[in-house]
Order: sequence, then structure tokens, then C-alpha cells
Amino acid sequence: MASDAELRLRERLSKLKSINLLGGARLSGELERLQKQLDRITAEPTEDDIWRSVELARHQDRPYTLDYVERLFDDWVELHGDRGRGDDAAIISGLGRFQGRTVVVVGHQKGRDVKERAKRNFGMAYPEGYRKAMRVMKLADRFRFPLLTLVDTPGAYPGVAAEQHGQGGAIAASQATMLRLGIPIVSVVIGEGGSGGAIAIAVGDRVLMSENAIYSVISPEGCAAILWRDASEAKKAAAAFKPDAAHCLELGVIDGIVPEPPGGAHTDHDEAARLLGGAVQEALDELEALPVDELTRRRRARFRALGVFA
Amino acid sequence: MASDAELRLRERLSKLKSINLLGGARLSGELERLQKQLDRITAEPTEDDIWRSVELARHQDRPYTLDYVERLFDDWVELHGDRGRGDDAAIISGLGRFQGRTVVVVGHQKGRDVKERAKRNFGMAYPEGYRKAMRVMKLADRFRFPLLTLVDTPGAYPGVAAEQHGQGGAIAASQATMLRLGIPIVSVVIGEGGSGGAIAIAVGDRVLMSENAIYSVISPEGCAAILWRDASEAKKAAAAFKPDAAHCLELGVIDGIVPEPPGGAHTDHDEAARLLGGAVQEALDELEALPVDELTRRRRARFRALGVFA
Amino acid sequence: MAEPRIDVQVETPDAAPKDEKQHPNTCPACHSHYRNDELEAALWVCAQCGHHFPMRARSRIASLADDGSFAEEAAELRSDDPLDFFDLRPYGERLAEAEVNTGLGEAIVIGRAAVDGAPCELAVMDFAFMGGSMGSAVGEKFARACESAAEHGLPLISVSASGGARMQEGILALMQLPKTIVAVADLHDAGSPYVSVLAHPTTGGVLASFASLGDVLVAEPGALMSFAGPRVVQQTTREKLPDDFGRAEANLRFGHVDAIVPRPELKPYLARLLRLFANGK
Amino acid sequence: MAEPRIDVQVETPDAAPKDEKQHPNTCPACHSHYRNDELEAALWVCAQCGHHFPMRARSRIASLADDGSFAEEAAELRSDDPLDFFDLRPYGERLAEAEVNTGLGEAIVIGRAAVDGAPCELAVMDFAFMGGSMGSAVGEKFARACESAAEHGLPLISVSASGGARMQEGILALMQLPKTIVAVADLHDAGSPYVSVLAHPTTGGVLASFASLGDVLVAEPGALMSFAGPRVVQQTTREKLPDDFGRAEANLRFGHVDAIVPRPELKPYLARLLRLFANGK
Ligand SMILES: [Zn+2]
Ligand SMILES: [Zn+2]
Repeated sequence: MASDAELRLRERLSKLKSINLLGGARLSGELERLQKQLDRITAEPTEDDIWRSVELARHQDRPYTLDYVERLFDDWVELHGDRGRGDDAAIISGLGRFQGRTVVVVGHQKGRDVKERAKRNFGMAYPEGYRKAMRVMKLADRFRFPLLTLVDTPGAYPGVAAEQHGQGGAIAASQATMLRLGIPIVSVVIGEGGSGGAIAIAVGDRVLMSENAIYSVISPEGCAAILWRDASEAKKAAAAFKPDAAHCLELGVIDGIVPEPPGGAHTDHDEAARLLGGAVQEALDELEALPVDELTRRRRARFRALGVFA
Repeated sequence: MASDAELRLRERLSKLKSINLLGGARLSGELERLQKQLDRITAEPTEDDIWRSVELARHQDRPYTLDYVERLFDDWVELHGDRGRGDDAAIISGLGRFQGRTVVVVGHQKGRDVKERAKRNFGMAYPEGYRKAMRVMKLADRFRFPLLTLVDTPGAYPGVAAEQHGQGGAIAASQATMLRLGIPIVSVVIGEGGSGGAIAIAVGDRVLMSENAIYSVISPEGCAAILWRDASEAKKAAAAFKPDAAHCLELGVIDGIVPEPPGGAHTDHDEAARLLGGAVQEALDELEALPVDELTRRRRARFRALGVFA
Repeated sequence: MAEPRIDVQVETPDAAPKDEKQHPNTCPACHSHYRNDELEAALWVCAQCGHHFPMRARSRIASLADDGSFAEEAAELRSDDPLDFFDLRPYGERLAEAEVNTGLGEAIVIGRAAVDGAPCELAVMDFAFMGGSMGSAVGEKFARACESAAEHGLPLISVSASGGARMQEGILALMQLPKTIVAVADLHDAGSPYVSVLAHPTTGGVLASFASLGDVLVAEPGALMSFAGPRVVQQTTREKLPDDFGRAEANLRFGHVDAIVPRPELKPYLARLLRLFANGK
Repeated sequence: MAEPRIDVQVETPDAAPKDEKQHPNTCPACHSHYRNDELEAALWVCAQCGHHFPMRARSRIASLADDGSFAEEAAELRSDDPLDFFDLRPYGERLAEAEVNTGLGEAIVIGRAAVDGAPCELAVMDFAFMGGSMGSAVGEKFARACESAAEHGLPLISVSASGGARMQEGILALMQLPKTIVAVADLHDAGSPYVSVLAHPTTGGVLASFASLGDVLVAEPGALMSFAGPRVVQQTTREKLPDDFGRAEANLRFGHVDAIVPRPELKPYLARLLRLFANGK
């Protein structure tokens, strides 16, 4: 009962085996990781499975960026401000020590209570947030600190001021900035990977997704409103555009799935952080072995190759 | 009757003769230019001479950046906006063809009538203006177009919004940006070179001043108000801090003086433009012969060396 | 959680030419009516009031490229349907219908051309093909335009007109943002300049990727260029939007574009830029 | 033309500690009064309300550097008087008086030190020396601090407190802006990090040069950090200024600094940063 997902993953595996990558060790690491992912997929997710991911990805007790940071980093120093207009609390940035190395973190941040949600604008950033992100990414680049981005946003904020401040241009510029960084970049979609607001900080060398995260070009509700002319058809829309981790892996959009504690990450933040830390550590170990030129060459090749056409 | 100015210039000349610069041709060009300047200086400028410069530098009929651009450039295309917040009309930027080569221009722009003065904020830029300048400078750098900056401002605008938008940081960043450009930069103070607002775009490989321009750390009125506690002592203040071209040359702050038509640049814009064009052409010819590394190394060395201390 | 979730605008009414009930050749601003051939001759600009009608990709290319100079590339490329996407109708059916209605294989046409004698690469979008939405094929063709430009040492001129990412391709549509941005980065590394012309509308994923990354950004008068469309912004914020919300004129004021160039002046303007950039490295 | 011409603030009353009539050891916020030794022991922070009094360079160094670790550099460097500047009094006389009153040769002290065991270079300004204004000697000493840091592969920490450029040195004072910026660029190229601490006040030419170019910018609570001083802004614009105009808190809100760190936490904060940066290239 091999699913489509399994078949496509097997196809990627066999392709990878035939590609002459830089180092044998790297290659076998890559294969091993894919093999592990393959083992996790037993069947195509159902409409209910997908909707459960949507609900878990948005769960109010789900660990957010700072929940992971406080569990995984020592000597954390948060950096504020875009050096031009403001400090957008929907995106946090800073540096800290992760497993002995200094790592720069950029991540969306939702709020847990009503007050913090308002302050963090539900994790929906203004251009100021992306400009802060870019500024801190360039700091990482200057000192060759690896970059970890944690993606968790319903989307970039759709407001008048956000447009006046250049939302589209900021999202484009942030991606362009990431492509030019001479440092390893690990991006993890830890909750909602909502559209342009998500990809703005997700141009990594390794892109991972938490098991119950979603990653999509539009929200299920938005898609349903436009295509079904009925926002309540969100579940049907989600099933159609498949924002769950298994499908994203199958499509080659992500490189791996970070397991969550049974029941979902919200049930055990410590364990969720341990599992995320392990995946990030593994990815960084692999990436740090690559020369900078090769790293940025592969990063570009990775994103250049995405898409299916005839 | 050798003045101090003359003596110091002679000293610089003799020092230059003993320095082993990159190419003999370049060196002799440099000497020749200094010699010419020396010939122009016959005596130390008096208090009246200096005040005349202040008045001419601010003369309402003096040619402004766009007056020079329209006379010296073909195929001019103005570029607008800082890609973030606004388009500051106090600074214009663009590209055009100058003597066969494409040159990027960044310059302060004052207004001639009441309406344009308001629009251009009297040539006093907000941080947006300096951010536009930086953006366009980086464009020049990407395509190896030489950069010409024309300085003509009473100073950066001192307002609440300007501070909120980061005036100090923008002026610092603009200078830092100029130091890193791998292209020849010619900066000319064509009118008022007022303080931080001026130096923000004046970090050139060659810094020139129009004959009747002024270049100063503070306005005569501002200096008088603080040190003499009486703004009407401006003439005395100007004589004390010596913002005229001859003194700036003597102090090594500028590399040459661009002659103006008799009576001042306002009497004949065409002739003023012809004289400026000649000086810019000469400077560019010299700078374009240098390798990029040498260019930026010398630019840093030039500004690193400024100052007199014991 | 009640927050809005839409931020890429696809096929929404406010991204499309307004007031669908009106004949498309009737000027929405002054209600003058024109024949197709009149508008084609006038570059689809209203002779009465200067309103810029949407311009189809082939007309746009004819208006910019010197006669006979356009050599199309990747014309055979078509969208696939990786998700077997089915909403009220299958994606495959929408694609087939769009091809029949527009005579185009996709929402973008690319190829080499000369503009006033200056050789360049053109990448021109067509809003009539599924709202100019960007799926894998559009992203691929734009990337190939960059690569062709780099290979031949040519500048790239793009003309965008798009409602955003094509949601029928799900997450792969979103991935066309970084994909096209990679292509622009490679193009820049090859030393080629890139001029992006933003026509009405350029929104969502296209504004948030290549269209914003030109060395020079030129908008057409009145063009909507916003990341989120006016309808979504209004629904989300419940604010009254400014009259020129997201329009080219507002974007110029807020510093996001270099110039607004009326269509009749666009070719000479681009030719001037090409001459200037030809002097670069 | 009636436009204002001042944009670098030097020795203006609003840059100095306010209300000169009050004893300097009386807290301007809550009016508590302290002896020198009390304030010194409390890092010149009001025990009642947390107000940060101005801190002299030597006290600052003692508060940051590990005991006995500070090795001063370029202590012999002095200002010259290149313009023979004479206002109501000669510049030379002002300099001599400042040296006598402060026990410092100039408005900045530089040297190598250790902070919680981490070696670094310190450059600390002193507002008591002619309002912390920057002339050739201050610029030179800051540049030498950068060069010493680069030479020894050390991070640089600066603490600024300055009314701006020193107008008695005319245009040469303005040239200290690009000069110190060159030094920071060279420092960065050498791979050293630079943390800039902005104390009250950091205005004019110092804010518009090195103080704004730290990899990390840290402000002290309540510190004024504006390019133009409040008085000039008020005179120019005739606007009512916001209560926290130009203060650290406003600057944090507007995105210009990374953090506001109360003085008692500054040493551990800097030590943490030094540990983190020690892991870089
Ligand atoms: Zn009309
Ligand atoms: Zn107190």
C-alpha cells in the first residue's frame, strides 16, 4: 500500500543517490535523513489529518519562538529595532549560545494572552519586522554566526500603514538578503507558515517543519473564500492545497520533519524543544562542514529547482 | 608676503613630492593641481572675504544641483524614493551620461521659489533623503558607475519626525556606505556645506569646493548664538571658524577649488557648469585609472588622516 | 483566533479591472468607449482622460520591442497540476480555458528583443491568464528569462501584472517567490541590470518577489501595487482606505518606485535606461 | 532666508545636565541628595528613583573593567588649536581649564581592559570635558582605540557622552565624523565586534558617526540621543516636543537601539555579549 507520498520520496532518494554531491559523508547524511522521513510516512494524510494539523499549528498553547529560545539557548541577548522606523514585536531577533556555538535567531512571535497578542499583532509582521530581520541577518553574516529562523505567522500584516511602509518590497528584500548570506541557515516552520510573511524568513539551507505545522500560500479560510466563495469551506480548501508537513516534504519544499511529542507540541514544551534542538543541531553540523561558496551555491540551486511544470 | 595658507600649501606640495604614489602620471597630476591652487592664493582671506563667501554660497540665484545636472548630463534619469518610507525632495539622485560615461549623481537640492523651497525643505534632508542616497550609491556600486555628489545644504533637518526616523544614524550610515563603495567618488561642495547634513554625502576620493562655497561644522549664526551668545555676531564667528574654500584647502579638508565666473556662480550658470564639469572630468580621469582596492584604501587613508592635534 | 489569514491576493475582484458589468473597452474613468483597434493604436490609453487600460502581453511586447525583434523563448512551457487541485472546477480545466481564451500558454511571455536598437530580454505578464497568477510555470519562465539575459549579457526588462501567487499550486506557488529571487540574484551576479515595470495590478507574491527587485522600478499611472489587496485590508482593519491606497502615485510618494511613466513615454524611457546601463561594468 | 542652520549641538544647555542651579548631586527627578562617595558606590544611580546621573570617564571605567585590568593608551594626546580660535575666550584657555577641572587630557579615555575576564578595548567619553565635544584629538583617540582593538583582535566597547562636534576646531571637527567611521570600518574588516553604549547625552556629530555604528547599540535609561538638540528643534519647528523627545526610550520604540540597560546591569550585559561574540569568526 505504497502511497504517492512514499513513491515520490523514494524517487527523490534514488535521484539523490545518483547525484555527485560534495562529500560522501554529507551525501550519506542526506540519504539517512530522507530515509528516516520515509519511515515516518505510512499513508497519505486524510482530510481529517490535514485539518488536525491546521488546528494544532494554531493551538494557543503551542510553543512559540521564545518558548524554544529559552529552552535551547544560553546567554540569550535579544536585539531590537530596524534602525529606521520601529521595533516590530511580531518578529524577535537576537543571539545566544546553542550547543556551544553562537547562533543568531530570527523568528515570528505570537502572543499567548490578549495583551501580548495585541503587542505582537498575532505574529503578523509589518515591513519593520522584516527590516529588523535583515539587519540582524547581516550582523550574523558579518561574524559568521549561523542563522536559525523560526516561522510562525498567519501572514504578513495586511494594513494601510504596512502597505505604505512597503510590505511587498520588504518581503522580497528579506528573501534576497538570505540568499546572499555566507553562513549556514536553518529554517523551521514551527506553527503556521503563512504565505509571503513566512517565506520572507524561510530561505534556508535546510528547511524543516514541525510535525503538526502547516505551510501554505494562503490560509484555508482565504482560499475557501476565493475559490469556493465560502470561508466555511476551509477544511475542504486545506485538503485541496495540502499545507501539512508530509505533503510539503513530498513536494520537496522542505527537507525534513521535526517530530513532536505525542498529542502535539503544546502538550510538552520541554520535549518539543528537545526534539527541535536535536534537528537543528543535526542540520547545523552538516551545514557547517560546507565551504561558504558551496553553501550559497546549493542554497540558490535548492530554491531555483522548486516547482512542477510540463 | 607669503601667507600662512601659502606656506602650508607649499608644505603639502613638498610632502607630496616625496611620497611614492601609485603612478608617476597620477602624481604629477596631483602636483599640478596643487600648484594651480597655490597660484590662486595670494593672501589670507579677510573677515570681509569670508563673509562674502557666506553670502554668495547662500545666494538665491546660485546654481543648484539640478542646474548643473541639466547642463552637464545627457540621458538624465532621476531616481526616487528610499524604498521604505518616502521620497525626500531635499536630495535628488539619478543617473546620466557625463562626457560619454554613465555617472550616478546624488545631491542636495534647494528650491528657487517659495513653493519649491517648501517642497525641497530648503535643501535640508530628512533621514529618508540619506537612505535614498545610500540606495542609489549601492546601485552605482553594483554597476561600477562613478559617483558624483553635490553638496548644498544648510544642514540636515532638525525636526521631531527627522529624529524619530533616525537622523543621526542615517548620516553615520551614509558615510559608512560611501567608504565601502568600489567606485570613484567625486564630491563637490557647490554652495553651503552645512555640518553633518553635508558630510553625509561628501566622503569622496576627491573633495572639491566651489570658489565661493562654504563648508563648516556649524552655521555662523549657530556658532555665534552659542559661543558669543548673540546670533548677530555671525560675521565674527565665520571669521573665527573659517568656512571658506581657501581655508578648507589649507587644512587639507578639500583637494581643490573649482573656479567660479567673475562675480560668483550666480552670474552665469552656464559658465559655472562648464568650470565644474571640467574639474569633475579631471578628477574622474585620474580616479578611474586606479584599481578599486587602491581607490578605497586611499579614500580611507584620506579621511583617517584629517585633524590636527598635539 | 479571529485574525485574518489572507495575504496573497489572487483573482479577487479588486485586483481585476473594476466593474465587470461595464464593457472592457469603456473607460472606467470618463466612460469614453473605443474600438479594439483604436485602443491598440493608442497603446490602450484613453485619449480623453489618460486612463491606462490593461494591456495584453502581445500588445505590450509590440509596443516595446522594435519591429520583428522579439524572439520568444520557452513558449512550449505549460503548468502542471501537482496537487490534482479541484475546487469548484479542476485546475486543469481552468488552465485549458485560460489558454483558449488568451491564446497564451501561461501568464507570462519571455524572449529576446531590441528596444530602440538596444538588445535586451523581455518578460511580460498577462493579467488575462488566470489573473496573472504565478505558479511553477510562470516562476520557471521568469527564471529562464533571467538566465537567458545573463547568458547573453543582456539587461532584463519585466512588465508585471498579477494578482499574486496561484493558489491552485499550493505551497509550490509560494516557492516561486524565492525561486524568482534566486534568478534575479544570479542575474545581478552576472552583471546585468534589471528594470521592473509595474503595471496594474501587481500584488501579492509577484510584488513580494521579483517585481520589487529591479535596479529601477517604474510604475504605470494608477497601477495598484500592494502586497495585500484593498478588499482584504479593508476587511481586516475596518479602516477607511485612502483614495489612492496602493496606487502607483502613493507608492511614489512613499518611496517605493523610481518613477511613474505614462505608457506612451515608456519605450523611450526604457531605451534611455538601457543606453545608460550599457556603459556599466 | 530664515531657515535654521544649526544641526550639531555643542555645549548647549539642553545637552548639559539640566537646571545648573541645582547641586549636581541632587537628583533632578526626585530631589534626593547624595554625597559623592554614596553616588560613586551606587554607580551614580539614584537609590530612590533610579535616575542615572552623568558618570565621569574614570568612574565608568572602574565600573566596567575588572580591577586593575585597565591599561590606558594615548594618554598623552592633546588638542591643538589649528584655527587660533578665539570667541569670548581663546580655545587654548578653554582646553587648559577643562584639563585642570577634569584631570583629563581630553574628552575621551581609551585603553585595553578586561570585562568579567573577557579582554576588550574601551573608549569612554567624559561630558565634563568641554561637553564631551569631539575635536581632532577625540577623533584621533577613538580611531586609535579601533586600531588597537583590531591589532590585538579584541572587541571594542565605547561609551559616548557628547554634545557633538567641537566647533572651535571648525571644519576639522566635522572631519572627525568620517575619520571615526573609517576607524570602525577598518575594525569591522579586521573581524572585531563593536558595542556602542550611549550615555546621556549623545548628540550631534558623535551620534552621527561612530556611536551609531556599533554592531549592538545599548542606551542608558533616559539618555538623550538626538542629532539636533531639543532646543534647536523647538526653535526651528515651533512644535511642542514629545515629553520623551530624543530619549533612549523613544529611540528604542523607533527602532534605533537594541536595548536600554540600567547601569547596574551594564557590566554583566556587556560580558554576555563579549562571550557570544568570542564564538564568531
Ligand atoms: Zn477615459
Ligand atoms: Zn532620584
